[in-house]
Amino acid sequence: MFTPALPHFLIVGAVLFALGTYTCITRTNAVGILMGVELILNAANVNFVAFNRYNPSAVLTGQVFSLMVIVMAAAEAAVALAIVLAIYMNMKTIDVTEADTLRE
Amino acid sequence: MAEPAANLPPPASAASPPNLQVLPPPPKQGWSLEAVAAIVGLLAVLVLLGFMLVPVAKGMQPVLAEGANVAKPSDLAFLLFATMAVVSAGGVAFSRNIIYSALALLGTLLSTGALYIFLDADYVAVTQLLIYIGGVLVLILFAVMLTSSIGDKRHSNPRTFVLPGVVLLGALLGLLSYVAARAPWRIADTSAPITNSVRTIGDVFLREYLLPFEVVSLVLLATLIGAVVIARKEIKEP
Amino acid sequence: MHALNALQSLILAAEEVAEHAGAVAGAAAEHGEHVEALARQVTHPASFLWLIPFFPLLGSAINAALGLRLQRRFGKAITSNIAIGAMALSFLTAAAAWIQLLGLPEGERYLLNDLWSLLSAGDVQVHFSFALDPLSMMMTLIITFIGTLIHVYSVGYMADEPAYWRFFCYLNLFVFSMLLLVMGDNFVLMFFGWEGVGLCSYLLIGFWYEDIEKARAAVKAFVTNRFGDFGFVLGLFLLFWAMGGAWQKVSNVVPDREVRWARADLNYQVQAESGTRYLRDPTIPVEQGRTESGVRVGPTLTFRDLRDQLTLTSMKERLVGMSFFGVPLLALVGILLFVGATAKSAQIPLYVWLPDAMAGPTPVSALIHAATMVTAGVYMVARLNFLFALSPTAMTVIAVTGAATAAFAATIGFVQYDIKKVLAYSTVSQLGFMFIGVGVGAYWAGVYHLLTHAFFKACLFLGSGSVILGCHHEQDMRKMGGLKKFMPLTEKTYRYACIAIAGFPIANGFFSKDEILWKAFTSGSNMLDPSIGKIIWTVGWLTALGTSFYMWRSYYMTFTGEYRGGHDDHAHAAPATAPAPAGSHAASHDAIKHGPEDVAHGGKDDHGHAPAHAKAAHADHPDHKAEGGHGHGGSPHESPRTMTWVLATLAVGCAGTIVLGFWPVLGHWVPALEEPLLERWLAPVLAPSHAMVAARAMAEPGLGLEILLIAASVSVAFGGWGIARALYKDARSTVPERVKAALPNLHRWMYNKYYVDELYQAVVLKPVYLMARAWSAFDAVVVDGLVNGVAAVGRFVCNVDGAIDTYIVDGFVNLFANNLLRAGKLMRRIQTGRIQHYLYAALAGALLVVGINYLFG
Amino acid sequence: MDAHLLSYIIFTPFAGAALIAISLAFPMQKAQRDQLARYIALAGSAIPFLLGMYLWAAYHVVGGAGMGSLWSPPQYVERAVWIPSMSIEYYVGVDGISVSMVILSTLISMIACIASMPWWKRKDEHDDPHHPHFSTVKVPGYMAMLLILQTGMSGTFASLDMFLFFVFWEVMLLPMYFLIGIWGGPRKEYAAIKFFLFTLAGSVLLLLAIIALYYRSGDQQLLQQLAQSNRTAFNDLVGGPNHVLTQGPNGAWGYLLADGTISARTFNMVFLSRLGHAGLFDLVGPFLGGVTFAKLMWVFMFIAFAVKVPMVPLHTWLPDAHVEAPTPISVILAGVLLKMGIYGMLRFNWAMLPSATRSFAGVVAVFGVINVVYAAMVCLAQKDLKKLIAYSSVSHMGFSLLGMAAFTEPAISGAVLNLFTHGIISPMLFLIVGVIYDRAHHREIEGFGGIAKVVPEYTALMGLAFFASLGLPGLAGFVSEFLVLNGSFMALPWHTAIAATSVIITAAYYLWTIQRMFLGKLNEKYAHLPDLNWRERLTLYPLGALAIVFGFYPDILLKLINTDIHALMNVVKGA
Repeated sequence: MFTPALPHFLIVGAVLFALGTYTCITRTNAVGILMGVELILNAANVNFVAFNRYNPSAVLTGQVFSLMVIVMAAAEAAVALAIVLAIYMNMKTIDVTEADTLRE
Repeated sequence: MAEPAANLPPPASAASPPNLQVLPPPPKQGWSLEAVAAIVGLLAVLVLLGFMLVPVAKGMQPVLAEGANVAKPSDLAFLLFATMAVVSAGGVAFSRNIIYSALALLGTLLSTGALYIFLDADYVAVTQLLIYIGGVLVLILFAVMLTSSIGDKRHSNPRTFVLPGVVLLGALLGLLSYVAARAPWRIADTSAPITNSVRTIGDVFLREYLLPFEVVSLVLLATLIGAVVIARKEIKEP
Repeated sequence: MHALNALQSLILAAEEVAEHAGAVAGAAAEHGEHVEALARQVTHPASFLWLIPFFPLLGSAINAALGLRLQRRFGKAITSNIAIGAMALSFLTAAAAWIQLLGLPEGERYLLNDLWSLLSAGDVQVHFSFALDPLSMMMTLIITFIGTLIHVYSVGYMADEPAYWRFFCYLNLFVFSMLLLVMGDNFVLMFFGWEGVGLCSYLLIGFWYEDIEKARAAVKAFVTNRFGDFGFVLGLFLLFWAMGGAWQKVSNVVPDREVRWARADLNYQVQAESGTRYLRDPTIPVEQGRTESGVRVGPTLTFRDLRDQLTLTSMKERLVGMSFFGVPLLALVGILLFVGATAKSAQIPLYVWLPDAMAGPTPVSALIHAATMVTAGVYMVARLNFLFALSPTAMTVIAVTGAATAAFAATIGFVQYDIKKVLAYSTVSQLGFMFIGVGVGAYWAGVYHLLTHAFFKACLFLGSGSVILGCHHEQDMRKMGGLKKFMPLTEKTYRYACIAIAGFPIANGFFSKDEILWKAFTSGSNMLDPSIGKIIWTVGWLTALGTSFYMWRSYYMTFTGEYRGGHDDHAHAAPATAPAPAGSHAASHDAIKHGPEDVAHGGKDDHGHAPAHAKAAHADHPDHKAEGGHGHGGSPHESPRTMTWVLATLAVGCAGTIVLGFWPVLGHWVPALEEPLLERWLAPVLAPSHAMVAARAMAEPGLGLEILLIAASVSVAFGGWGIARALYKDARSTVPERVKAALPNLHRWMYNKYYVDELYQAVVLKPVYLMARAWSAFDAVVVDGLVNGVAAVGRFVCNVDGAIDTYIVDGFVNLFANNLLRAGKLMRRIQTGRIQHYLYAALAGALLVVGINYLFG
Repeated sequence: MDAHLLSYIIFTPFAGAALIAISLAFPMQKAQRDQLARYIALAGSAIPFLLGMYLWAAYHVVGGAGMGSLWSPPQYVERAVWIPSMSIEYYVGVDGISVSMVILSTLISMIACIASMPWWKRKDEHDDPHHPHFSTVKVPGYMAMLLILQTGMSGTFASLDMFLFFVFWEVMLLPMYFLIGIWGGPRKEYAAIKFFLFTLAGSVLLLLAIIALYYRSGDQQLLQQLAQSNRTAFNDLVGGPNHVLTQGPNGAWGYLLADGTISARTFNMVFLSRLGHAGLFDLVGPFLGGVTFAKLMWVFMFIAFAVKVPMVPLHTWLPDAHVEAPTPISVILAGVLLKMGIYGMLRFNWAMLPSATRSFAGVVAVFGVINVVYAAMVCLAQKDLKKLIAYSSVSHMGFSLLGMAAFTEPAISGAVLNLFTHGIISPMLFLIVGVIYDRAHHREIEGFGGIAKVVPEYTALMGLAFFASLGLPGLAGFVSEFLVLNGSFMALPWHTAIAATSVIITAAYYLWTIQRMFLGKLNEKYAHLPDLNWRERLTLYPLGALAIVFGFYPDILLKLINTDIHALMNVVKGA
């Protein structure tokens, strides 16, 4: 019977990261992409917390960082969704393949 | 290198998803971007897999050996949550219906939160619960409802660019898990479990991390305003 | 240069004389002939002196701030009452100060009220402090007393003036400045007043500014005075510099040329003067803080310190010894200061503004341009007697200028027809007499004439104002005449004032003028040459004849004969109100009784001088209002009581002030009268100069000569009267016309004031203005042109540069850029605008890098 | 607060400008936006003004006859290393010479800011659509520029580090350019560019001189030479109250920075003045055919500052700039900017290069006299009221030049006092012009006549300003004029005698102007000219009151000034 150690958590994080990346790449729905981003952030968080657990520091750097990340994620989500809404209001779609007016 | 390029699946133009709400103008010139991407991804795989997969397999042992005396959570629970996280993440990635993706995301977030508890990060776990699930997820759901036509489940969550995605997914998985497994992580020899992390966090936020704390609060404020400013209806300037 | 030498040697000779005289004076001090030993000026603190100028300031401030509103709200009386109240308070305070002064022993009569430090920079240490010594006390009393009277007079005179409040505001402000002038205990504060009165006279001459002529007159007055101030400050600076000896201080910073001048000047002195006296090098600075007999020696701006230094310390010799580029310094200082006086007191060559100043309201002419302001110059010379007495040159210049002015102005006075012009020129002439007095060293006599003149000339001016008002603002004497029966009280006072100025021994004018002439005759070596005194006496004597003549001429033309002012030249004749001699007699009789109320009353009254005014005094009088404010047209009438009352008071004053200077000649029999009251009163102030002057003066002139001269001056008074009576009484004689016809040119010249104004216009104003135009053109064309030229050149260069840039440098750049653009067009296919693509590319790249790491590392 | 008083005074306006910029980010109606900008500007200039008053109250006047060889140590000092690599410090502080100027600049900024408000009563009654009143055009930009200008001004006066000084100097230049060029009159571009180029040309020379002095200050060989040649002066520099030089670890001479490090060279103005007093810059041998380094630098800096004074013949930018600039800008230009020329001369030429100053004093005096008389004469011929007043300020600044060159206590005190008094009076004059221009849209003196009848209050204040400017005793102008003339007569009698003629000319042109504009028959065209409104009262009455107060009690200013300026003068005189 094995007991989870640092690598296991890291692998979980890795998987989450990979899947998040995949999501970001394949989705054309802006909200979907956002979810992918959330996944990536979670992956990072898992790593932070894990490292913090296995190299404990007096000031819990890892956890603090993860908290920061969470906050950032929230902020980012809010702004991003706001943008999504704005785009939707303007061009009646949130498919990023359409929203490429920046291109020309 | 050109050798394996020969036995590629047909160019990605074929692999491009048929089901888009609105047809994008397909690129006219011969080699589509997706084809190029596939080649690049394949190169990456060819480069990496050979080196990685085997060591990943057998690279576990030493780690496990040394990790044996680290922590004593109920291992089953860990496995459960880990798989749940991974699976639901896959759901987020592959589901065709955006609502399902959202729910899957919920699963991921919950299970990662659980994992935090294994890591003695109670406060983080709680925050995860409150902010992510209570805030972000709800936000996302709202956005989903406000924007996409949920009527047809099948098309609510279109995809593109799958094949290169898969390739990249594989490559990333390989690389990252290899690094995770093989890298000689520094581990504190006496890793006592962290007690009353909540109090400590409170302390450090008001001592060592006071500046970041304040900055974050400012950022949140800015976000608040910014979100409102962006999302509001245009006011026509006189 | 030779001329300069000659002049200089002459002057230096005089200075020698002065020195010996000084020695003699020292000797004379012993045997009798009172010269009390001079000591430091003892001062007594009097913390209330500031009130004296403060009240008028307050009054003017109130009227300036609220005058208009008050007047609209409560009628005109309120503003005039404020002003008069302020004046009265100030007069009472002055009287209190006088009493305190009388209580002190003679030598210590010096009240000091030190308020705050005005300027402090190095040697310049000036305090804002008021001082009252006998001289300034006398001036203060004159100013406040006559000022009050004239305020009261104005109530009636200005009654129908809409800007009533403004008038009283200015009047109070003037009194404030005048008091500053006489009470300031240092040059700076005196200069404050000096310029302040100039400002007020500017404001008051231009009181009716809608008339551009009056405005011009105002500007002329101020600018002319500025010329004087220029000289004044230069003299002041020169004195200040001399007391400090500044060349040594700065010789190392001024460019070499300056130093060479200084040196040259030194050598020049040393070889010009007789040896030993100048071994003490005057340019060595007085070391700071050195005191001699308790007096700190060094540059000062305070009269007190100056007096002490010049009387008690070696500063006197030092100054007497110094010379400024070859000219004896004290002479230069005196003359420069006197230039200031010539402007303020209307002497040649800067008298031109005073006659024009008659454009102001008549009370102003009386107060400012006769009684007080114009005498500032005389006051200044008397105040600095210890300085002027040191330099016979300066004294001579002053006396001669005074005599010349007196005669010159008198001749112009002969032929003027405007009654105020006559009085103006007589003022100039009388001021000339005062300067003769202070010039020849008879300081008390000059000041006494100042006092008497203040009374009789104020009386004359106010009388003329009453006349002008009575004749509905007619100033031409040819349109008057026969006013005797219309305005009896005015006529009486005017006649008595004429007696005074003409020098009949029954009024104050005679005593002061006679004393001046006597002192001039006996001035001896106070003048550069003893004969000068005699010449001055002769000129003054003839002038006295002229004075008597033109004053009686004005009297007869105005008051005797038939009234020549018809309605014809009064298009806007309102319904004539019957002349009521009875009424006006009533006015004169119960004037005293009703005076006080009438002050207030005349203020409220909208049209000051209705004929039946006195009777209607206490009735309300819509009928007068209906008359249209201003009883134009109709025959002349007596003025309201507020005015006649004042005239009476002044006339009484003319008689009363006799006692101050009563006939020193009687001292030969009655020792008590040897020294008149005023002389004794002023003795402490004039003590420093007294010895010097007395010692230089003609020794023991003798009683016979004195009586002879008195007889002479009495005779001219009568003579002038007789001639005028013969020619102008009742306008019967035709001689004047015939004379005019006989000498048309002379008359034209005299009538046009010898074209002096035109001369100045041509010689000073035009050239200056043309020069200004030329310089401004130079500024616009040459200086600015240079700048723009440089700019143009610069622009040209830049254009060339720019061309090179466009066609050559840019050429290459554009070539390069175009190719780059083509390349870019190719590349930008990759730029799809889809995040996925970018993200994918990024990650793939990352993987690739890692992979390559593994491959080759 | 005392610790950073000067910084507050300097940077509060800047913060105001930033606020205005931020306010632009929010959507508002134009009217609201303008109003907001105005309020911010008012606050941003009112706070420094109050602080300035506090500074005046709290500044500790050093009594006695100067602090030894040099002026008293500056007060309210803030000193920190800014750019270590160049040993540039943020070094501000005030001494007797600059404190009055700082106060003046805050005061005048306040006044100018009030004068920039639009009509408060009878809104825009006198604005015709063709000439919109400057106070209603592009308001936020205008106010921001005004505030930045204020920062530049107080900074220039307060800074004690040459580099900092130069920075503020330039900071001041740019807003001025825009304020004239955008909100100015018909020929604004010409005027603005002229002003800019003139000042910039000066600045280049100034920068050159600054850098040269900077490098000389680190010339070890010279310092050694000094150490041998002039022992006492050198000992004065090492240790003691005037501690300047420190021996570095390697034995080389260096300067102690705020953070304790030792720098080879220094921009520190106090240090440099003391070095100059010790004669460091005179040691640089004559080159360029006999011209010593000190003299060359002196000429450079003198030209730079003479442009600002402005000194004839470098004055031609002034009339144009004044005529075209909007009223408040003329106010600041005449009230503060001109003073910087004289101030800079005292701080740089006089303090740092005393020997050169000594040898050039005569020239400066001559230039001063030319300024006084020439400009006064030109005034006499002006047709445009504003131009007349511009030239009159040229004439009055000449007095300061003369006084500085005479080296007697009264003269130099008067010269500095003249900066303040003229800084009170000339703004009043320009406000007066602004009033009439806002109403009649022209400034031709001949174009009016007899308007005293319709605008009595305006006439009264105009008279006050004119008489104050022509040096009527009892008003501020007289005191400085008297001190300068009295003092410089002790040294340069002939120069002074010539300069004194200006008292006549000045009186002539002012009174003549009054006569032509206000007296005589009323020009019917202006029968309905409205009198002052509250904005104008708010600006004119305080200045008028100050003119009277300082006319009767100038000693409160002289007390601030005397000690240090006399000490400086004695240094320059070498006494």
